[in-house]
Amino acid sequence: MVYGVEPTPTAKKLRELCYSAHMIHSHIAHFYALAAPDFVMGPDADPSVRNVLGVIGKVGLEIGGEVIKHRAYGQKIQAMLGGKATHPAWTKPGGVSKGLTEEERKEVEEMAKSCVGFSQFSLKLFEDVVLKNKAYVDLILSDGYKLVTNYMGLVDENNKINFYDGKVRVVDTEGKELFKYGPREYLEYVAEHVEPHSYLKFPYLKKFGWQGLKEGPGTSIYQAAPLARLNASDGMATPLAQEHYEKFYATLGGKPVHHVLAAHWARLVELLYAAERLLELAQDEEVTSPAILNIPTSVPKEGVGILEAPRGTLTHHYVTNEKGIVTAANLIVGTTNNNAPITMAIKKSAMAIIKPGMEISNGLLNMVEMAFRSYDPCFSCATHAILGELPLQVNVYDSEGELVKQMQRELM
Amino acid sequence: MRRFNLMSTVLEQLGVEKERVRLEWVSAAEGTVFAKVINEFTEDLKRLGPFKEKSRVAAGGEG
Amino acid sequence: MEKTSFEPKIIGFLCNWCSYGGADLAGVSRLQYPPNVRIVRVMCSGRVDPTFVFKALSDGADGVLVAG
Amino acid sequence: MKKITIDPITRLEGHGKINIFLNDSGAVENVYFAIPELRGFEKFCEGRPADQVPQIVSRICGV
Amino acid sequence: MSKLKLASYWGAACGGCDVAILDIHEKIVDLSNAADIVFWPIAVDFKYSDLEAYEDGYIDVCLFHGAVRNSENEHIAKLLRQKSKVMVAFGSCAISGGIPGLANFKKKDDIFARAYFDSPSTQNKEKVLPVPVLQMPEGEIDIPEFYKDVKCLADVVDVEYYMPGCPPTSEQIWNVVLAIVTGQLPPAGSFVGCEDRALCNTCKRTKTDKKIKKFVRPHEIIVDPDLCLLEQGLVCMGPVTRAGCGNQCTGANTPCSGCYGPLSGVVDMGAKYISALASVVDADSPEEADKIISEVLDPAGTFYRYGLPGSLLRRAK
Repeated sequence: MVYGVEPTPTAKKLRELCYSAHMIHSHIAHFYALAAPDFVMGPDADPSVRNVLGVIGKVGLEIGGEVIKHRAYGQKIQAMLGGKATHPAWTKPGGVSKGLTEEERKEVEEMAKSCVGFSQFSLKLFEDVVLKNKAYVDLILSDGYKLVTNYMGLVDENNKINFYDGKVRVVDTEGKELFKYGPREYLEYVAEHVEPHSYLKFPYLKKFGWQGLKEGPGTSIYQAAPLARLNASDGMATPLAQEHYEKFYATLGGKPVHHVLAAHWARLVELLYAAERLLELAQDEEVTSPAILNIPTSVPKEGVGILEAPRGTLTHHYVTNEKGIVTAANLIVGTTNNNAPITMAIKKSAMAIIKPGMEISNGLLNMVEMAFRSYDPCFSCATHAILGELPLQVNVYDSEGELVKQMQRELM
Repeated sequence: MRRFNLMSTVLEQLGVEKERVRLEWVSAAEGTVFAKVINEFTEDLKRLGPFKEKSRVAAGGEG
Repeated sequence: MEKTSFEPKIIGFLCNWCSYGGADLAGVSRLQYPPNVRIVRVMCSGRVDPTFVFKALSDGADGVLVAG
Repeated sequence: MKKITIDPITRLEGHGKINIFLNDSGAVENVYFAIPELRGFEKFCEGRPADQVPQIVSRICGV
Repeated sequence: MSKLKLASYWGAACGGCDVAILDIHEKIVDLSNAADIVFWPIAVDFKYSDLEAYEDGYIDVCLFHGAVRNSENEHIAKLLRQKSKVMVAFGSCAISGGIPGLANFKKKDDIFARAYFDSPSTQNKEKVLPVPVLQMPEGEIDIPEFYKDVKCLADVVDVEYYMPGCPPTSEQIWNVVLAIVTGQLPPAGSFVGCEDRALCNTCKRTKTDKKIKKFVRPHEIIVDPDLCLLEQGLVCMGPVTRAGCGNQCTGANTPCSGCYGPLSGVVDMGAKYISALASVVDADSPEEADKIISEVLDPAGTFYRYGLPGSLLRRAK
C-alpha cells in the first residue's frame, strides 16, 4: 500500500494476467450461474429449476461443460500463480512471490485462446437467446428497467476501459465527461451518505451534493460495474471487444445506455476484453522473467489505490505508521457504488411490474429481483462495511502525486 | 523468558493488562519473598478489578 | 468503583524445586499472605505453556503467577 | 398498507432484502432495499501490518 | 432411496466458500444427480419462507459457512439446525470466526463510528446510524442487530462436523461430498476434509536447524523456493496448523497464515504458536531474544488471523 516501490514490469504483467483470469471466472460465473437462469429458464420459471443446474439441463451438457471448463480455466490460472484460486496469497509490496515458467506460460496461452473463443460464443448465445427474443428485448428497453444516472469507470490514457490501472472517468446522463480523477483525489469527487434502514452507505458525486434517490439530468447518483464502464469509456483496448462495443451501442441507440438489464450484454463484452487481454499478456515474453520483486526500502505512510473489480470501482485508502502498521483505512468498494442505483432500479421495476389487482406471484417478485441481479451485486463486499473486493493491484500515490507503490489485490 | 515476553505482547493486544500475568523467581529458601509477591500481586489485582466481567462474556455477543 | 469486597483469584504455577518450596516455607513459617492464590505445582516453570496461562484467564482467574 | 418482503434476495453474493409496500388499491407505494450485514473491515484493518492487509481484505469478497 | 437434500448458507462470509463449492467444476453435475439442493442463496431461489415451511429434519446435510455476526445469522443458523439432520461448520469463519472474527479486536461502537462517522468520504453531520427497527411512513422495517462480538457457529447451535479452510479446497470438498452421499462420514464431532497432522508434515521444503536470528516480512526478502519458510525468518504458522490444504500458500512462496486452524490437541492456536516461535529464536542473551521477538509485528492478529472468536480469550477487551 504505501511502500515506495514500483513492482517489476514482470510482476505488474503477472498481476494483470492473474486479474484478467479472475475477471473471466467472475463474469462467467455471474452470467451463467446468476443471470442466465432468468433468461434461459424464464423469469417466472419454477424456482426449483431457475438456477444454474436448470440452465445446464436446458442448454445441454455439452455447452454446460464448456461453461464449466472456461470458468475453471480462470480459476486454474489464478491458482497457478497465487497458490489458490480464491484468496491467492501471492502478491506482496514490490511484486509477487512466484513467477511463471515457460511451460506454464504456454498452458496459459492455450487456455486464453480457448477463452477468447468461448467469450465470442457467449456473445452469440446472448444474441440468440435474448436479442432474438422480442419479449426480452422489450423488457430490456422498457421504462421499468431504465435508470438515468451518471456513470463511472477506470480508463487508460485513450479513455479505453482498463480494469487495472488508469484514471477514474465520470460521465453525465448525456455521456459527456464530467471529470477524470486520480486515486489520491477521490475525496474531492465522491462522498457517502448514511441511511438508518441499511448497513450499506450510499455514495454520490460530491459536487452535486446528496439529493436523495433522484434520477435524471443533474442527479448526484452514479453507477459503476460493466454497463457503467462501457458508458464511461470511449471503447475497448482489444479489437474483438471493440467490435462488440460498437455493436452494443448501435443496437441500443447510442451512448449512454440507461437500460439496467443491458448490463448483462456489457458484461459479456468485458469478458471478451479480459480474454483477449489475457492472451496478449500470455504471449508477452516478459511474463516469464524471474525478476518478480523489487524489495521496498522506504518507510511506508499513506496511499490510495483504485481499480475495477468485476462489480465496480474499488477505492482503498490506507494510512500506516512508520512500521507499516495500518492506522486508518477507508474503502469504497464495487457494489457500494451501486447501492443507490440498485435501490432505485428495484423500486422502478416494482412499480412497473406490480399493478393493482394482480396476484403477487413468485415470478413477479423474481422480475423485481432481476433489476438488482443485473448489477451482479456483492453485498458481502459492499458491507465490509466498507470496502469491497480487494484490488489485484492498487497504485498508491503520495500527497505530491508521485507513485509511491502498487499494491496487489487478491482476487476478488 | 522469550516466550513470556511474546506472550505478554499477545495478551496486551487482547486487552489483558500486563500486570495480570507475572513471572517471578523464588527459590525454595525464600518463603518471605513468596509471601511478598502474593501480597503485592493481590493488591495490584484488587486495583485492576475483576478480569472477566470487564472484558468478555462467555459466549457473549448480543447487543 | 467499588473494589473493597473484590477478592481476586490468582492461579500460581510454581516450580516444584524452587518457588513451590518457597511457598511451602512461607506456610511452614506461618508468614501472612492473602488466600487468593490457588497453586498448581509443575516440575519446572519451563513446563508452563502459554496455553496454561490463557486457559486460567479464560476460566475465571483474575491474575496468573508463573514462578521459577 | 400491505408489506411484501423478499428475503433473502438470491443469486447474488451476500445478503439483501426488499420490502415492498402496497397501498390500499394494490399499487406500489414505496420500496425499501436493505443490506442487513456489516463486518467492519475498515476498523479491524487498524493494527494489522500493511503487507498483510491484501490477504485480509481479500476476505471481503471471495467470489 | 430418495435423493439426499442439501443446503448451503452463509453467515458473515465472503462467498469464497460458495465459489470453492462451484470449483468442483464438472462434478457439480454429479452432485446434482446425487442430491437436491433445497436452499443455497447464492445460486438457488429458495427464500427463508421456503426454509420455514420445511419439516424439521427435512435437510440431510447443511453446509454452513460464515461467522455469526448479527441476529439474522444466528436466527437462520438455528432455523437450519432445526431443519437439518447434520450440520457442518464449513470453513474457517463458521468454525472459529475467520477473518471477520478479527473484529473482536475492536468494539462495536468503534466499528460503527469508523464506518458511519469518521471515514473521510462519509458525510453524516446528523450522525445517522443504521437501526434495527424503523418506523417508516408506510410501515415498519427492520434489519438485524449487529452483535458486540463475532461468534462461531458452534456457539449458537450444535455442530456435527467441522470442515476447515479459507476456503476449504475443492478437492477436499469433493471428498467430503462423496463421504456424505455414500454415508461414510466419520463419528460426529470430527474434523473432515483435512488431515490429522501439522502442515509442516506435508511441506516439501528442506528443513534443517530452526535457528532464527531475524524475523522478516514477506516483501523484505526474495524467498528461496526450496527452504523452510520459518527458517528463512518468515512467520509461518505451519508448525501448529492442520494439514490438508495441499500446501497452496507455501507452494506459492508465501508463509502459512493458519487458515486450516489448529492441530487436534491444540487448545489455543495463538498460545501454542507463542511456544513454537519462541523456541526457534536463536539468541545469545535475553536482550537479543527480546529484540528478535519484537520484530514479530501484530502477533495476536497474526496468530489468531482466522480464530479469535474461537480462541480461549475470544476477544480483546
